[in-house]
Amino acid sequence: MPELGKYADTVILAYVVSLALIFGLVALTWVQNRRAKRLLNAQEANHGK
Amino acid sequence: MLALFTRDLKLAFRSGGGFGLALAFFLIVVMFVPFGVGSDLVLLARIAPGILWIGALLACLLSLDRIFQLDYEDGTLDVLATSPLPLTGITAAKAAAHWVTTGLPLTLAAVPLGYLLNLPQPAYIWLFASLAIGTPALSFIGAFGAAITVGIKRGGLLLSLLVLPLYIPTLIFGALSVTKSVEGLNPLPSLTLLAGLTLFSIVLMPFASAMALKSNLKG
Amino acid sequence: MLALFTRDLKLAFRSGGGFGLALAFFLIVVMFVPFGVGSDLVLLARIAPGILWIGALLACLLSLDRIFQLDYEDGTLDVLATSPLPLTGITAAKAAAHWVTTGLPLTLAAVPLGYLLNLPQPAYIWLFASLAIGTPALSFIGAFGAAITVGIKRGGLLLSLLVLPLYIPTLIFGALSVTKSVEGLNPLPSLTLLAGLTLFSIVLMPFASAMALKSNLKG
Amino acid sequence: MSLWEYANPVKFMRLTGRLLPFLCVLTAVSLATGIIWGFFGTPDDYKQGSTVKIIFIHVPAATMAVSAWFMMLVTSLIWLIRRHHISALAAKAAAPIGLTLTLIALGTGAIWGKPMWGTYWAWDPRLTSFLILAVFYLGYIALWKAVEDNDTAADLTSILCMVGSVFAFLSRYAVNFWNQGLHQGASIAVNKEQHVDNAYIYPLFLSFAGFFLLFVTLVFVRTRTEIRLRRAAALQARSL
Amino acid sequence: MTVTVTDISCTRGLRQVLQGVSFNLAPGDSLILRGPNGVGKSTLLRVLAGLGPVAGGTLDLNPDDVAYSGHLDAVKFQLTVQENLAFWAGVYDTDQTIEVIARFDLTKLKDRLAGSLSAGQKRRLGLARMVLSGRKIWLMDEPTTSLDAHHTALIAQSISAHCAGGGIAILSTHLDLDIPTARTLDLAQFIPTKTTDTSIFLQGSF
Amino acid sequence: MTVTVTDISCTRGLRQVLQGVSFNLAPGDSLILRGPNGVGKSTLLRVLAGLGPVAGGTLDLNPDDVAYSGHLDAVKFQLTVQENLAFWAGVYDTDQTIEVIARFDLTKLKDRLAGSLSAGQKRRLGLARMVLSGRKIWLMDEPTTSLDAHHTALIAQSISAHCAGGGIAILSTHLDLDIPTARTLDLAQFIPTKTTDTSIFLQGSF
Ligand code: HEM
Ligand SMILES: Nc1ncnc2c1ncn2[C@@H]1O[C@H](COP(=O)(O)OP(=O)(O)OP(=O)(O)O)[C@@H](O)[C@H]1O
Ligand SMILES: Nc1ncnc2c1ncn2[C@@H]1O[C@H](COP(=O)(O)OP(=O)(O)OP(=O)(O)O)[C@@H](O)[C@H]1O
Ligand SMILES: [Mg+2]
Ligand SMILES: [Mg+2]
Repeated sequence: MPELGKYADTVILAYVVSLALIFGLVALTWVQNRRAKRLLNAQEANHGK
Repeated sequence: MLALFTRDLKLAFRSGGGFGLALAFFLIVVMFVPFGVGSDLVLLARIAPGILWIGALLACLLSLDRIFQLDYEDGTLDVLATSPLPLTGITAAKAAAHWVTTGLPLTLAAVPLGYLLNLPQPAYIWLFASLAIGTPALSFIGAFGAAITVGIKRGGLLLSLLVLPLYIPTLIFGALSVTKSVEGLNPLPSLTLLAGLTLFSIVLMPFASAMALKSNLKG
Repeated sequence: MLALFTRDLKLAFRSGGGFGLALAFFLIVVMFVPFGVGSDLVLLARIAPGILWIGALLACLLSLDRIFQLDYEDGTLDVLATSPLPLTGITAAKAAAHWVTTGLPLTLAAVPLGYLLNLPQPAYIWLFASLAIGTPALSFIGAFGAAITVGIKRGGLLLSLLVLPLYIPTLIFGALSVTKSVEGLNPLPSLTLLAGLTLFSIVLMPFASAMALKSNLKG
Repeated sequence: MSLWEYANPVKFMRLTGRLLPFLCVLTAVSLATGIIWGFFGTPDDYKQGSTVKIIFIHVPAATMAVSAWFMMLVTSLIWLIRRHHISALAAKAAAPIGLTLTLIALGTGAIWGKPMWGTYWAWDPRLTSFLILAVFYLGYIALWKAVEDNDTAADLTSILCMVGSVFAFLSRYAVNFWNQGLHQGASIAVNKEQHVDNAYIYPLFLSFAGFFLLFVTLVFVRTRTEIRLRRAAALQARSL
Repeated sequence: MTVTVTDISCTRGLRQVLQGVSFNLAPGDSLILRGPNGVGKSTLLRVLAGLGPVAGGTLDLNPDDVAYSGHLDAVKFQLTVQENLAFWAGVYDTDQTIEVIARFDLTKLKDRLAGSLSAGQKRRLGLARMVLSGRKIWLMDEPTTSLDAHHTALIAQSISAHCAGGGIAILSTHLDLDIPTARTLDLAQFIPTKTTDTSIFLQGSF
Repeated sequence: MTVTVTDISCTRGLRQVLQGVSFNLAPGDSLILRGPNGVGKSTLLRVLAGLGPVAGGTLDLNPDDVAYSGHLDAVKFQLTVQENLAFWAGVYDTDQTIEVIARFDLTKLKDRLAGSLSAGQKRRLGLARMVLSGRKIWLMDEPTTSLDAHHTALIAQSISAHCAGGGIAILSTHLDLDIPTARTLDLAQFIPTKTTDTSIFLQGSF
């Protein structure tokens, strides 16, 4: 851990918030992608040629 | 009644996320204030309680015509009026659904928006409390206005006009309780009066709304 | 085009006085401010230019959905789109009619309302000028928002969400020119920019609106 | 052989399907090293102390937030002119990413502002225009949600993006005119004397690359999601 | 459960539209209102449903037995066909949604948003509500508007079946519906000849 | 001034509704579209009017000759009957308002607000616009909905007269209209059997 001095809270908070948002978006994207894949597979099985 | 309540919620979610929109409107009205009056933080802090309450009130107002108008236009209201549900129950269920989709999210959003306007620290809890207690009154009074104007094409503005004066006491007590807390005074008296007002609206307005609806349908 | 313009004016007069309503809304919003922020005259004078502009803007906003929605719902828009009138002309005529029934009365009413908010003396002329110059932009930009949301049931709030950010430059230049005049500075630069913005909106927005309408009708 | 080939869903799926594994790795590596280097391996600033480390997230996020809107503008225009569905879907896919990046820039900026300016929020033009950008993103996303017909939604959002871009630009100008701010100006200007110290510049570039790659990767994945949903809907419609 | 209408007058706005309408219906009866455009069919049906003022005469029917369908379909575009009916099932407190969907030939459309139905399909959805209501007295204003021949017959059958089961139906139409037991009432005979001055402002002079 | 429709496909949302519709109309011709509910009559008429996308095939008609009337009446409730028509007269730049009012049996109603008309009266007002437009190609979606027998015949006559004067009419209906010269096209034969995959998302697999 680097020495962050009196601004430790600030810096860590900024990183945590940003990483949380990034991971949130990545997770959302992943979940939606998987759901779409599953839906499409089901549809292909039902109605595919 | 429950069927009506849940259907109204469902419709609000379906039609392009009615849930988020009142919120977005609130956000933008609050954003507009600095553009209009300038970005002086001290000034903003002074007008913050009032602006936040007015913003919430306007966001609520804008969504009032949803309550009855569409059901009227597609004939659903005629059918509901001849259904087993009492008109009072119908108006109450619809006002409640309106609160859940509008008043509730506004209350939750007000706190972060308070920060944009530099609202002083101790006031946040009172802002939240006053909105939580006051917004149901806005929905129930608003439903009355919506019931009165239901037959009128483009009644939106007339509705605003009728409802705004009815909102004045709610606004005064609501904003006052926040202002008091900013000034270090006791916000409880105004808050109590606000609660009384809300209770009154919830209990009595549905009857008035039902009367208004009934005579609108007979026209 | 003229037929459409005069018909829109006629409809606005007929349906419960569309003319007066934006005005009344404006009046009430302005009246609300003292209830919300308290009645300190010095404070009110400081925020008056901003509040007046924001009030006019909101009053205008509230009446936007009138522009196309009703014509869409009763099938008139379908017929108009197949009529000899070009869509660009249709949107321009409707935006112009909206301005006459909304922007114009708001401009006229702003001066007496300024008095209620204790607006300082030299600012009146600039308030009037900025609204006269700026409100056409509000109508033409608003007509674009109305064209985009025309197919959407209960699109009122979405309309606000889309239009409000587009209104920001107008609001800034408009309010700024009044504020500047209050502070004894030169309001002309902002006013010139405002005029440019209005010209831009009048000339170009009808094309964007026509595109939006066209694809909405094809849906 | 032209770029337009990839306006075909099959080709697009095949290409991105092949590219994505590499992109993911590349993104993860550059973003991680950029951020870790920035966080652990850089000295404090003499004036700003350790808060300067926020720059490694704040600046790339802010830049990409604006770039994302620009990308949406370009793909929207392509849809309006050439009517390639993939283009419209890419714009749709980019919007939530752009919004998130905007929120990151706003969030880190706000947190940074507390020690530097003594407040989380001030109505500085730079900050304000980012708030406006967020609202544009919100409106754009809401419009996609609200319109039922796919092609109509693509048309309308594209038109909104076009008009919105003009007004976003005007707002930026207006906001500057309205208020002179606290925020520092561009500091990576190439031929300026006062630029960021070398100690910061390399991790900053890495982090830039990381955010850029993150954006590209996510746009690809989200566009693929949208394409699959379209196909599923088309299949279902065919069966009814 | 009967319908007794005695010497009823109807007004619309300030205009007196019908005068002296009387009829009696017992369980199993059905009545078809006919007459040219603007004679007052819709007006009379609204009055019977309690949605309009009775300007004269007496009306004897239990409002809790009435199900009404007007010129408008009372269909929510943002809900699916099934959701639309499920809502009305909730209001009328039944659980017949699935049966009714089948009976009105809506099974294939059940998961479609109602907004994407054709005119006739919407109409059917609107009429399905009548059965769902479980009520005895059906008031229907031009029920077969926009319906093709096949579905017109289907609706006529539904009405016959309803009456055969002890229900009452009063409907207006411009077409010839095949409801064997139905009586017909031509409203043209009730057009006010010499309007009685119902308005209090016309009584006396000043 | 002719209408040439060659092998046209129509879609609604993602659904392909019609496939391979072709017909030719010369001045004086009229065509009645028939078919069960939901077959695609309204969809086809909107496509012809330029209000819907052509999903395949070619459409050859001059949009400046077209007058369209749909399921909705396009009537403004707050204007009187005469004002409604005067507005359209302004749009189409004619001055035939009075004649048209007489021809559609609206003279008695001419100063009434359109909102206070009965369903059939509104319909008539909507249709009067077609004559007023002076346009040659009439596209009408179930024009006689809500009309009584007398006025149904009147509309049929109007259409006949329009065609006799060298006009073209394409209309959908579920009733039998008395237009002697009209051809009939049953759209049921164009229901897509094996849908061609028009959507780009169905071409190839992934
Ligand atoms: C919510 C608040 C903030 C927002 C939306 C914001 C936005 C931005 C944007 C858009 C940029 C990139 C501009 C460019 O490259 O030209 C930027 C850069 C930067 N910001 Fe912020 N900022 C915020 C707050 C802060 C604060 C509080 C600080 C520190 C005191 C700060 C320091 C910087 C620095 C040092 C740069 C780099 C300048 C450059 O490389 O051009 N920002 N910010
Ligand atoms: N809101 C109103 N105000 C005044 N008069 C009205 C109003 N609504 C209808 N009328 C008039 O009342 C009369 C009866 O109308 P009603 O709608 O009952 O006719 P209808 O028999 O149902 O006709 P249709 O077959 O066309 O539906 C008509 O002459 C009509 O013009
Ligand atoms: N907005 C829409 N989205 C998707 N499908 C639609 C939409 N509108 C109509 N449809 C479907 O397209 C088909 C054709 O509809 P259309 O309205 O053209 O039928 P129609 O022949 O006019 O029927 P009707 O006699 O009932 O008026 C129907 O199956 C309908 O369900
Ligand atoms: Mg009727
Ligand atoms: Mg149809």
